[in-house]
Amino acid sequence: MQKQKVLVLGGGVAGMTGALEAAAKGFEVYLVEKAADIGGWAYTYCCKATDKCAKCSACLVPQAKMHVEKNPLITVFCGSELIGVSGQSGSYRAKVNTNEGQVTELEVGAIIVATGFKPLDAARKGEFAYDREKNVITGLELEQAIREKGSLTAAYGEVKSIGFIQCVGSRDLAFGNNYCSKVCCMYASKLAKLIRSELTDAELTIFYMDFQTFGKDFDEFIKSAKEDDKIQFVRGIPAKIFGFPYDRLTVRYANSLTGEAIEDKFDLIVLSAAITPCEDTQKLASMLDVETDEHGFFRVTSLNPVGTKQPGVFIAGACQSPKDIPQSTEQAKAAAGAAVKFLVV
Amino acid sequence: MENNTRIGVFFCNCNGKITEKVDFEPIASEVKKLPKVEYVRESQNLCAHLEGELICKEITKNQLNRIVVVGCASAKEEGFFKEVLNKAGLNSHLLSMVNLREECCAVHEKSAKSAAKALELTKMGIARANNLEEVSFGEIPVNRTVLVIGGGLAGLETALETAARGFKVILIEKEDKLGGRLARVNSIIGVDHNPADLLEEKVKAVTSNPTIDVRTNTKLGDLDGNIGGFTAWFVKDGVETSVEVGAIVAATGVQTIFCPVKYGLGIADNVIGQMKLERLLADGKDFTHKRISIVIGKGTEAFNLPFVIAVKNALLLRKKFNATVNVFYTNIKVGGDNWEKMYTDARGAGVNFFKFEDNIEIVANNGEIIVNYEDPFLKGKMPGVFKVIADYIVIPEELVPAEGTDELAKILRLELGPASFFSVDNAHILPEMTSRDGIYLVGSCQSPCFANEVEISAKTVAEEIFQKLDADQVSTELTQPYVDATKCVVCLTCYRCCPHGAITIEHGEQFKNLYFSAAQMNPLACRRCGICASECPGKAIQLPDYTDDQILVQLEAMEVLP
Amino acid sequence: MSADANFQPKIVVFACENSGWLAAEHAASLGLSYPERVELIKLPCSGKIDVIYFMKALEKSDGTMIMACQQENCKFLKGNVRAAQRVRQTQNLLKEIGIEEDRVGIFYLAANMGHKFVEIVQNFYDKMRELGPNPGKVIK
Amino acid sequence: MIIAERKPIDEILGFLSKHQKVLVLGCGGCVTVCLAGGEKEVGILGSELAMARSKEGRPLEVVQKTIERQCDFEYLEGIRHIVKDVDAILSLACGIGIQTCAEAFPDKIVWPGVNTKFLGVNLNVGVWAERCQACGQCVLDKTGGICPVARCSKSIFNGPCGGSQNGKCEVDPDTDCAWALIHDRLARLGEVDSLREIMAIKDWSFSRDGGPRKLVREDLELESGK
Amino acid sequence: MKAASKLQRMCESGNFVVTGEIGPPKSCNGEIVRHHAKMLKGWCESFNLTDNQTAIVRLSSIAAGKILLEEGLEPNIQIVCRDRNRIAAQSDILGASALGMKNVLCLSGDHQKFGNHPTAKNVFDVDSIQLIQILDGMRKGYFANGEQMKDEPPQLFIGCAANPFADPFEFRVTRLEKKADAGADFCQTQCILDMERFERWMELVRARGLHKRIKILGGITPIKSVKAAKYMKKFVAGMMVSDDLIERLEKAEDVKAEGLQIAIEQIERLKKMEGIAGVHIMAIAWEEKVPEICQRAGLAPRPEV
Repeated sequence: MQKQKVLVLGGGVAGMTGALEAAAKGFEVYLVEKAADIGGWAYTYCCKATDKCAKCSACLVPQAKMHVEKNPLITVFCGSELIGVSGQSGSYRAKVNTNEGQVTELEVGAIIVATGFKPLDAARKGEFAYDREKNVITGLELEQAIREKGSLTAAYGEVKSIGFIQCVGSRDLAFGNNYCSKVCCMYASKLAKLIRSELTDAELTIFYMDFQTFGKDFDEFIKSAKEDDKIQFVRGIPAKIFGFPYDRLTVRYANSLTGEAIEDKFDLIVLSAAITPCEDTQKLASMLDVETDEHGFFRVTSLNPVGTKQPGVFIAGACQSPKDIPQSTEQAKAAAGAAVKFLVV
Repeated sequence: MENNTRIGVFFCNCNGKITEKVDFEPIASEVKKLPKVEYVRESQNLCAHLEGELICKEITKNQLNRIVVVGCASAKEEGFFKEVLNKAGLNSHLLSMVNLREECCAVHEKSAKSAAKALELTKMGIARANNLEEVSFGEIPVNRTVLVIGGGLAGLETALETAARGFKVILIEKEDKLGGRLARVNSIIGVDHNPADLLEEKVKAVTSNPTIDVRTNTKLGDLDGNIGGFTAWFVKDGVETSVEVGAIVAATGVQTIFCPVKYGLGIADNVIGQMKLERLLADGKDFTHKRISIVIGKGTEAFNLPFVIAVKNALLLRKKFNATVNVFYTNIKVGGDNWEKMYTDARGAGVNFFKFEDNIEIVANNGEIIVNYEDPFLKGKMPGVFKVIADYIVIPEELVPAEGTDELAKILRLELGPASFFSVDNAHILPEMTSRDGIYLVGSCQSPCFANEVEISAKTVAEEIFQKLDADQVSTELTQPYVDATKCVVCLTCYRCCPHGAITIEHGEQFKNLYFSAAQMNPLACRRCGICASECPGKAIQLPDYTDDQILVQLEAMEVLP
Repeated sequence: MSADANFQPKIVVFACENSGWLAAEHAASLGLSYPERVELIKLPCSGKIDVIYFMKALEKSDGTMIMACQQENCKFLKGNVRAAQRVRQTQNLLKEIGIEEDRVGIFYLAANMGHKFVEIVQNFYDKMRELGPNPGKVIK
Repeated sequence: MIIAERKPIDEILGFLSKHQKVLVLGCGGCVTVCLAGGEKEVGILGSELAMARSKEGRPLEVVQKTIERQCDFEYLEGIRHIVKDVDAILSLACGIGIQTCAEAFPDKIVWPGVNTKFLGVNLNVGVWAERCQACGQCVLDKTGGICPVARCSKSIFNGPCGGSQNGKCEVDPDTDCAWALIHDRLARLGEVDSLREIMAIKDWSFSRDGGPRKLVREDLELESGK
Repeated sequence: MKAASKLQRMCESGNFVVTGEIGPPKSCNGEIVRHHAKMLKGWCESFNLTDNQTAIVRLSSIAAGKILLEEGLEPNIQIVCRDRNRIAAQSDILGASALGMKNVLCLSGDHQKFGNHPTAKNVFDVDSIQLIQILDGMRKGYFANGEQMKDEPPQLFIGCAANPFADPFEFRVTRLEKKADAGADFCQTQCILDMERFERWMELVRARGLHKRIKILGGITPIKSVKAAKYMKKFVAGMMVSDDLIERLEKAEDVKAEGLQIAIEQIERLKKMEGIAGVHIMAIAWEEKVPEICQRAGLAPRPEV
């Protein structure tokens, strides 16, 4: 009997891992990616190792991409989009709008949804002047710049003072985002540590609400960031950023201990923009007839963290909730496993 | 074949990308002079399909048995040429790639120097080709039984998931019954089910499954072998029995340490930890209108589990009993899933949250508990010590690996990582993997985790095992290091150096040395790093595709200039 | 330092295929460049490096190095640690016979660090230029 | 096992200064296991010598060979043809192998490449410790399997001496006090009372002190009675 | 059978015994020994003459003993196993005995590593307990090989050392017992700078009734400086210095006076301790203070026996 095929939506970490896992079990996989190339956000991240590996996992993404490209069982459709699904669990007909403008119909048995996330448009937090000041950037932009240019100085020139602002849109009821994006505290401090290894004298400040770091040795990491790297941790999110004086930035924030208003000058401000669901999540959810949660992420069932109310549709990665690379990988492996199990049994 | 090496050299100009920097003619004419080079060809785009067929033909026509591809060396192309070799009936390991594009053309200008480098790189590749060896496939018989250690939620889930993939499962539990901590809690974060019902359901599913063999009061006493062929010795009531298993999952969980002395408190009914609170709640204790202080942080900072549990119970106490709940915290760690919402819900429901840095003092006074603390936010405006009175105090418990974790680690030959939890193999790749293939971790034994994370873990591990042991015979390319028994002095250096525990010392007449023994690398457990080969003092170990000869001839092919 | 201003050292780079090797490819894709007389030999892991490889490389060249994955990021856990050990061992051997121990080194980087690759190679090259030709080269 | 360590290179270069072609001869026995003179070490030393001599401008041709054991004449016999073409042999075997080699090739200079250190155990990769002094008359029956002759700095039989503290020897804080180990082990085995007896004065004549030793077992000799 | 040395007579009389110590010089200048002898004459029953202490070459203990005899003092010859095999040891005993020396103290000897000839070969043919056995045999008329002496056997009062501050603690008592079994008559302990531990040790000694079989002289060393105390605590193996003692010295205005005071208090305490036969005062490089210590501790004048 010919094996059923698996459709993976999204070519980021979760999608690539899901595809590789299903292919490793001998299933043919269609990987549909909206962008021009697979890799997803994580492919653009920089390595954050200083003298030691910072365990950011960014280096694993090119390796995964290489394996997907090499795998003869995986057919990748880049610049493509799912536009309709018919049939039912076990035998779907998926219509895909490919990059050549054609519509292809794919027959698949199971679908893994791994459409990832969208960073919050930082401009929506008007007070941070993201759309007005070129030196206000997002964490993702910083990652990409360091990866491509090799260093912070190569990307942004002489910088003496850098501020990281956490929770830009996360834990923010004004945006309806009653959740923590989970990964920002870690990546911001890893980036700060990386920058410290390059700029020994720069002032580095992280503005935060609560420090959300988890794991066996992450607290040690933060401790060393504070003590060895002299990174300042300021509890409290700034109120406003001004493009002043010339070419620099003034950040107004309250000293959480004394309550007094402070204004400090910075050369570069890095915003940890919230991880939010992709625009088309809702559309996709109704197409596949699966549920989303109150924040607009895909909902999984209570005791099956990759399953949906559709037995043939599985969820993996940041499209379900904010996740780091290992967590996405892990969930993708589980999702692929569940999909394969569904198709075999 | 050794005397009859016939090398074919295929140049790819990569649609001109290479030839715009390096001319092939002088290289080709040099190369042709080299011994054993029987065929040289240049083409526009070697990795095109048609070219593949052409190479196949040329291999057969010229009886070539070593192929050198001079072009680029990206992984994709290597895979393509290996397939071409296979199609031509050659072993795919008889291929030597010369990476002219990335190593020379893309990074140097056209010059005499870069031309010299290109020639040298080509010569190195040809020298390597001269020493290439075939690698065959092997069918390895494996045992498709999975041993699960620990009968808590993680163990039960893993047993069910692996059994569902057609494995025989042996589940051992050191206590007299299954359940672990699940049997002792009132509610589970992120799970709607009542723990008691959930446990009953899971235990029933496990015990009624004919392929799952549950053994309580049983511990793992010793372990031998490698993935697909472990021998495990169980100890039950002092009696040892052995079984053969193919994979092992440690799901031994955590334990909590309740230590009121750390907070200057003694043992009292109203001084409790979160585990005790769970128990009291499950037993239906009435907290109506009680005043309850909950402290979180201080020594438990590393994990978010205790924070989320504290918030969960604070909300529950507030809602169900209309209790006065004051939570003292250093950081609120509620990242992930919907826990932030739970936190805002708790605030909304009237749970009070107070931040403290270091200064907190808890005093028991005639059945009342007084918490004295300094509020860092108010320090500027309202300095001084605040006093909160409560009927109950819930203090943080330390989360440490389950008792016997270190002993188990020794038996499994795994290293323990930070805080003595099981160390995962390169943490950021996959938290379930260990340094040894065939041994996996599920649940809190590698780091305290939530029920839904346990579910994912169990599924991932079941999937991983299924991938590795999908049939009674596993076919694998025998690219693991091989041992020249005549040189092996069985010194154990490799055995001690192998980070993956993949090496065993085997005995038998087939080993033609003084000891009738030699080190052997298990093809399923070995990850082909070659550490053993470079440590071997007798130079008895060679890693296929990277043998000493293959590497040293490349050096020999280089020219020495004074 | 070097007597001969035109001296172009020859350098043998052993590279772990999970980091140094991929970083070299990344450098190429970024359009960076480095001196010609630098040649790479691929290893499956920096742990495969052997003292004898270094020694044989130095019989032929002016300097040699191993490019390993970042510390604590070895796919095989201990490979880069063993590699560092062997670099030390080789350095001791060189010191014993009066050859600059800096002619062998270990450098850590990740697969996506093309810039770092070039920086390492260039710095090492410059250093070898300063040191001058390796006096221990064996010319047969 | 015999534990050895390569000699300082200067010493070796000194030995070889007047030679143009030498055989670096490894041994596949103990010195391979203790990483001092196996095939790998032969390769490394060969390369190091070649480089050192190139540097001096007096090239040295190095022939490399490793045989099963240098302490057996038969194995040495097998390399006679290689030996005849070299100026000298640099043996990386233990003192026994070096001497056997010299005996096998009476017309060839044989240089020692290693210092033979002691009879010991491999505690970990790269760590060895002395365990036996070959005193000829084993007392391990009385000392819980821990040898006071080899492991006590003073080789005393009724220890521990007054310098034993926290289980360590006064001579070197990294060395365990052998008598503390003996005491603890016998205590663990419930045999500590046996230490209340005074151990008798040792007969050192079985040791080296009785002159070079030789063991003849007539029951095993091929032509006994000869 | 036993030698009638003054030390022996004092030990057997039940009086509180006092012994002292003189370190021979690193030269052949016998006047130095003579000088110390004159200074200390009459304050102690007998004086230990160290045998190449800390493995540093010094004037021989037997030669120094001869000078003491000439000055009218009674020597106690130390003999270590480090430098002599059983032949030399027995020969030296015969020689010392011929010169009129009767007290011998048997020691293992400091390892040569600590001395000024660290590359020397050590002997350790026999250990201290075995040496005691040999001496015990000799006074009974037998050589170590069992051969009977043709002439009068030497008269020997045999001593040994005990270190309550080395490990394993409980076994230290067993070792003393072994020494008593081997034939030792008296024992001098390592200097006591941790009285609490010493008392615990004595408890174990008494529990085994050892104090009835062997005369125990507690070692007393007056401390000159805080630095010396700290050095001993940290670097000297088998030595313990209590924190109280260091603290007391640190607080003192006149450290030297306080050191002497502590030594005197210790002697007072030992006097009252059951099973202690006397004290052995080791005033290293501070010999001139021995008279003052004895005076103030009520040890003078020495009774005649």
